[in-house]
Amino acid sequence: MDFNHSDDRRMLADMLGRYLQERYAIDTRHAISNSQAGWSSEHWSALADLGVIGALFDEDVGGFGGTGFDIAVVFEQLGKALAVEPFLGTMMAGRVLARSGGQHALMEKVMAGGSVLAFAHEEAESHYDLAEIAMQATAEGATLTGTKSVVYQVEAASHIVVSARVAGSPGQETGIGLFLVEAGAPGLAIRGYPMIDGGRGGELTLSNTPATLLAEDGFSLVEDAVAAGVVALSWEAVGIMDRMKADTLDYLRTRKQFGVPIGKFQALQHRMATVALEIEQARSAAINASVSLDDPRIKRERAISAAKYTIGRVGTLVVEEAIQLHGGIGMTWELPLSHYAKRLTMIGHQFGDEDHHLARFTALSMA
Amino acid sequence: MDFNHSDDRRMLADMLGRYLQERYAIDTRHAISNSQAGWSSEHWSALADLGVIGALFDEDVGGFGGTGFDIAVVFEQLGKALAVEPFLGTMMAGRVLARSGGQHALMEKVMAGGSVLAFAHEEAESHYDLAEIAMQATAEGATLTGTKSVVYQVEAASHIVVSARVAGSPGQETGIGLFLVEAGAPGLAIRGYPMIDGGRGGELTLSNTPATLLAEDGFSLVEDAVAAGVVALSWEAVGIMDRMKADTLDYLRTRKQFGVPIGKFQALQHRMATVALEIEQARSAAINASVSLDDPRIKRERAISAAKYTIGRVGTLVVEEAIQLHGGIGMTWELPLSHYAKRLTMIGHQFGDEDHHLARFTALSMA
Amino acid sequence: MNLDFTKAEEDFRAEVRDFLKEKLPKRISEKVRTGQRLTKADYEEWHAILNERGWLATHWPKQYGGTGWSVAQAYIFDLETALAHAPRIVPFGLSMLGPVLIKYGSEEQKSYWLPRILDGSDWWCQGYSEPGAGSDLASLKTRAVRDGDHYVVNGQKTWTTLGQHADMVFCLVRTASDGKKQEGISFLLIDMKTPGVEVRPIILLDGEHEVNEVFFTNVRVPVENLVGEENKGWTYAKYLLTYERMNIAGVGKAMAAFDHLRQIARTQRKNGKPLAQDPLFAARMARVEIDLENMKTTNLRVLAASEGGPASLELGAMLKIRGTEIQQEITSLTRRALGPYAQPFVSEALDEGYNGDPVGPDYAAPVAVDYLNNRKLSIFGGSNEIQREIITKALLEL
Amino acid sequence: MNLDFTKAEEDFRAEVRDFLKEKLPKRISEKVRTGQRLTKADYEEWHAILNERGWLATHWPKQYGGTGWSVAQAYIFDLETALAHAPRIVPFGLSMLGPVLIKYGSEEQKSYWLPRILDGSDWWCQGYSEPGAGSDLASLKTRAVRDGDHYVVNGQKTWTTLGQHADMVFCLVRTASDGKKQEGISFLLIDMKTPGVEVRPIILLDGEHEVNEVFFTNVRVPVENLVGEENKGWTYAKYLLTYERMNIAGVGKAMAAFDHLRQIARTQRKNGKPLAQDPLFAARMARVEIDLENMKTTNLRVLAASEGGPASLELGAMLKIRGTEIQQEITSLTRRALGPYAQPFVSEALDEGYNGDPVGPDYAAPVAVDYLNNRKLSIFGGSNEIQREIITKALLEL
Repeated sequence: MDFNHSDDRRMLADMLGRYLQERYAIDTRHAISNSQAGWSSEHWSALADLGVIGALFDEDVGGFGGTGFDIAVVFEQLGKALAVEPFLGTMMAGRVLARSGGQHALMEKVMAGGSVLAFAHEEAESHYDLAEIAMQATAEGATLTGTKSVVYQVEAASHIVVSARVAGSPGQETGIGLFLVEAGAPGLAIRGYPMIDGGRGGELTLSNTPATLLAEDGFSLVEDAVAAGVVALSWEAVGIMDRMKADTLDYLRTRKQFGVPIGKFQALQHRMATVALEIEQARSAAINASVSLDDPRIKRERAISAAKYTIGRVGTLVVEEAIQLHGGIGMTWELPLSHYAKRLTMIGHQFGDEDHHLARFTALSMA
Repeated sequence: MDFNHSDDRRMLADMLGRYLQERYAIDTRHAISNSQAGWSSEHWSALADLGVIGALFDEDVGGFGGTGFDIAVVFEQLGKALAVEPFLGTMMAGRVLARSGGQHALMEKVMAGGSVLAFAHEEAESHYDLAEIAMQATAEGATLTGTKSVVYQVEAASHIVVSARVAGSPGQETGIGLFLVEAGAPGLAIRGYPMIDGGRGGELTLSNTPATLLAEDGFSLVEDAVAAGVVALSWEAVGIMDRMKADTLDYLRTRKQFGVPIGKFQALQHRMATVALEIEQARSAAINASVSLDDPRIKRERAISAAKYTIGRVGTLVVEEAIQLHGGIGMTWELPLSHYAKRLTMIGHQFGDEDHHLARFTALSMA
Repeated sequence: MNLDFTKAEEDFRAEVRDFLKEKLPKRISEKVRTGQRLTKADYEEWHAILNERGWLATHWPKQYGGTGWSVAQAYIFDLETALAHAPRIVPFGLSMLGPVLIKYGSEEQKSYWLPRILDGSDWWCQGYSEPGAGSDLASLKTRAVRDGDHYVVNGQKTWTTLGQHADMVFCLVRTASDGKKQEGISFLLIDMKTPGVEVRPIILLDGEHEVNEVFFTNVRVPVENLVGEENKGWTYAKYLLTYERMNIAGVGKAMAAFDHLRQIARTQRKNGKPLAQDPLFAARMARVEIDLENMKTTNLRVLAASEGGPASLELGAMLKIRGTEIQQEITSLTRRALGPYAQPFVSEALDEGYNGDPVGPDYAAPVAVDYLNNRKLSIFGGSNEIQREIITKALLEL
Repeated sequence: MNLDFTKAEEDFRAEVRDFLKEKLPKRISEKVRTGQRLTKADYEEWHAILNERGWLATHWPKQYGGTGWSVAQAYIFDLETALAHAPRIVPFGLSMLGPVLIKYGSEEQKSYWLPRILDGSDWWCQGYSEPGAGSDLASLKTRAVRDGDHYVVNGQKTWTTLGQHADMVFCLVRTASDGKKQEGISFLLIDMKTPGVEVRPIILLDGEHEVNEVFFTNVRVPVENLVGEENKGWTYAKYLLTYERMNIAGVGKAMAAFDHLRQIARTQRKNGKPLAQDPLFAARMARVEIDLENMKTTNLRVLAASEGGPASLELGAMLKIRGTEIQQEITSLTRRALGPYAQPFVSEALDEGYNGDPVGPDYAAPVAVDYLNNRKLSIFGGSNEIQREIITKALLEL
């Protein structure tokens, strides 16, 4: 048993944390988030130079990380800084490329910061069900037609990993192929938009768009990518929760009502104790999910669903209690807390909410 | 809109409340509950003389009540006194007799206090599902064979209303007949036992036991009786909750720790406020259920399930919080509170718990 | 016991429905239904329609131009207007200031200000909260010093809802500072156009401008704008808050929001079935629906008990807590129902006349904003913590 | 990060399992598994078996006859014994008094009392709580006055678990009453057979006799039974409580209880399917199972951080709260799973050798009692409210 990160990972986390603290303060973050691009290629390159992208991938594709705890330390820091850069999509899509065994040149460029990837899987009818896929590949697998929903930072991507039916029908796990599509390919259209929690996303429509086949039977690669995505989001959430806890404790210490700091009020103290306790449970869930990435499927997916359920449940609690304990000021744009609250809420809407993963945990337990 | 009881009902409630306060104090109640019979025929007769049993039935069978609010005022008082007398089974079975249009002589005797009835419907495999009935009636409907579970005060009854299959199989709503069986009939065996919350119950086993057919297609009568039973239990629960609230408030006012009454501690105050608020919600749910007894089926059953769900949810909250706010003393046999807590918990196990009725409410909403 | 409304009350309900069918502009109700932003002009248009019918001041006696309705009528009206997606009646003049003036104002104040509230001449806002006085309202610091025929006001108010539209503000100000903090507070009416009044927007987490800070720098207010007696303002302030709680449960609003949620849950699909049939989501919906059914009856019990007067404080407090919890839970479920489509946010889609395509389902645009914005319900109007204090104070009498 | 146990630790686990398979009497584990009452003799039998193997004092250093285990070993041992349905080790002598004597006792006290704890010569109980001093433990009033070579003790203790079996009680008594209430407390060892000691049972709501009141009337206690210094007992008391929290999460017990629940839920049927497949019940089970999985890791984090010393107070407090909540929730679900069969209660069925038929399923008898009895978990051992105070005190530093 050892709950300390390795020296390498700790150094990476420290370096990334320092960079974001110094160069990615909340005003900078808002400016980037509200910019037309919704991300910053400048910071992206700088972070690539620091090795942050390389840390997300394993040595087979030229990275130097890629385990659950590599993902953990990076996304925890990104969460603390509320970064909107396209790490999630790049990590997930890159993971598919790595595991489908090709695209070394592209991955090299990605890790050098010269290219951004997006992962386009869910569709309007999916509602978190990974097998509910209708995007159609032609029989030869050379072109794709259909629409993908709410693809994170899709406008930023040079290449997009897209899932599509090579066989079967929506709801079936078999017959889902994975493809690589280039930005600007014929028939590709993106309707981009801002996200309520910062950054941008988009609807990706393909119409006979040429694509490169990555894997014919790709469902297990999708699950693997989403599992890694859930690990990333869990740690992003833990980073956010720690920040919201610190901010709220600070407010309880300094804000006075009825002549005393409001942290003196026992009813608020006990609620804060519950919040702190639940955050420790969420951290444990994130640890369990990180460990599980190398486990056999059922064990891994149970830990993944347990973590996402926990993050969803605790996330809502932290958001609602942190705002309530702040009172009106906690709802203002001016206070960073409100932006952390929005992001934490929306993490609950990515790759399955609390209920989805609770039911999935049960189903996996019976499998 | 008028939330006051009629003068008649108020008088009945006052009279019953006074009787129980004077003659059915907690020690008396414990003695009756722990006696071999588990009820008191003496009090039963006295209460019959006061008209308490007649109030449960309508004029068609010689009673002078039988509406939701008649049941309400009686059971609210019984709850406050934690009475173990066989009112519930008598009311439910009598309701079936009244609605199936016969047994006037028996009902007269019942209302005079000379006879007790029991209602035997649920079985070991039912788990609250009213259609999950396997007790078998012979083709001619003259004898019954099978076992009924946890029949309240069945040993006290001179007559038992029993449901049994005249057709179909467990799970089907059709083909459930209702029968009247006499205590001591051939082939009838009762395994009696004490209940954790006071009084007694029993397993009723019939083996080719002669029975009188009351209704061939009796499911709607079962639903009606259970609906009235839920109204009764809801008000019994409200009576108990009011008593537990008063006891807990009293304790918060008088018990001192750290030099002040513990009611001065804000964390406890806020929890007590929630308890009080939820009890008002439970009272409203009981009112809604009482009104609904005369409504068309779906509307009625929705209100019944809403009430039983609410009573179950709030009941657990009140039990757990009242004990916790009392601390250790709240767990002692010596304190009446602990007995109220046991009864309130077990009301949650009669005719369907919180989850059962929540799911049923949804199913009815889609019907 | 009898939970039914009387025949006369049911007739009244029918009358309200007919009126709404005929007079509520479809343009406005569609904006309310779809969660689009309402402009000042929208509110004014609806107020004028109600005023024409004599139905604007639902809590005022007839002699002042009010409806003189029973609490049952007011309840029915609130329910039906909410279910018809009418805008709320902006409460500051009609539900807050009006009753205070009627009870404590001078004849001159009543005859001047009340008609102007009705005909829309003045848009009022509320000057209660201050940066240092939130839940602890009585510790307010904005100071009014008598100077001849005027008070000179200095200080700051905050969380002033729709203050950007306002012509007038009713303010609690400190006119004395010896004695208990509740003493020495006065109730002043201040013209927003007076030199020294400055309104600054507060942008909330959803990006919306709904509340404001109001700064007062040597603002001269004529003494005739003092309501009641100097230093007695706390009494009037509490009276206003009691009145505000008459419709605090928000039953109509919650019912309309639940209907909307139910429709969405029937449209959204999960595991090949409508989301409304997903066992866990259905259970969440059933829980809040039952809570709402229970609260409706609690609300009627309170109304029946309070016929002819304001509701008791602790029952009002219970309704405030549960009512806001229910509204928050419904918007939370609506957000959950959207899945990933809660995240995209095209702000322009909330403005009238937006003609871009919606992102995802056409009901998606306002949902996340609504959830976030509704966090205020348990904070403003006396936080739910303050309401719990009110309840235990009454129950424990310690 | 590495959550795995070492090879040596896994070997140790195997050794514990082998031991349990061989030495844990089936008669006793069946009683534990089925929730029957354990007698004093049952506990003594199991203690003797453990002592023979040298595994009784899991938190003591080797030199005193303890195991000298690492926290990981102690954790593994606790987990495996719970999963094998071994009785708990009665903690009063072994986990509470023992560490206090080892740290603060005189050589004479250590050499006399510690072996007697191990070989079962003395059954100890705890004299901490008093009727007027529950959560506010330091306000205790039981008084010890020095009289020559003795203290004369007068007062009352309560909630004395299994005091009816005890030969000895370790007591907090007041030896001075000036200064802060935490000062002037001493730690005394009292022989239960001394004249003036009276034990009266407290019957709990489930009808069981588990706790007692202990009255002291002019009880003469030799001064050599004072542990440490006079008036310094509060320090020792707090040390004892810290030690008590080492295994406060109760992971093993919760895991065994959850396994039992899962089996019942697979057996019970609802709507023609196992209850474990009912969506709402399955969701309740999954929630508590995930909570437990999370807490297991939190517990390991705490153990890893505290290797070599007692756990930090606030993390221990979190484990106490969540651990008891989980245990309570599991017994609550087990109760719910039984449906109507939670209600019948044949007390004799909980005694060894009962040969009547069970009422309902054979696992039903102890379920309701267990739920009711487990309400104590959030009350005793430092109520969960006190634990929340500990957490916020550490977090807020106000």
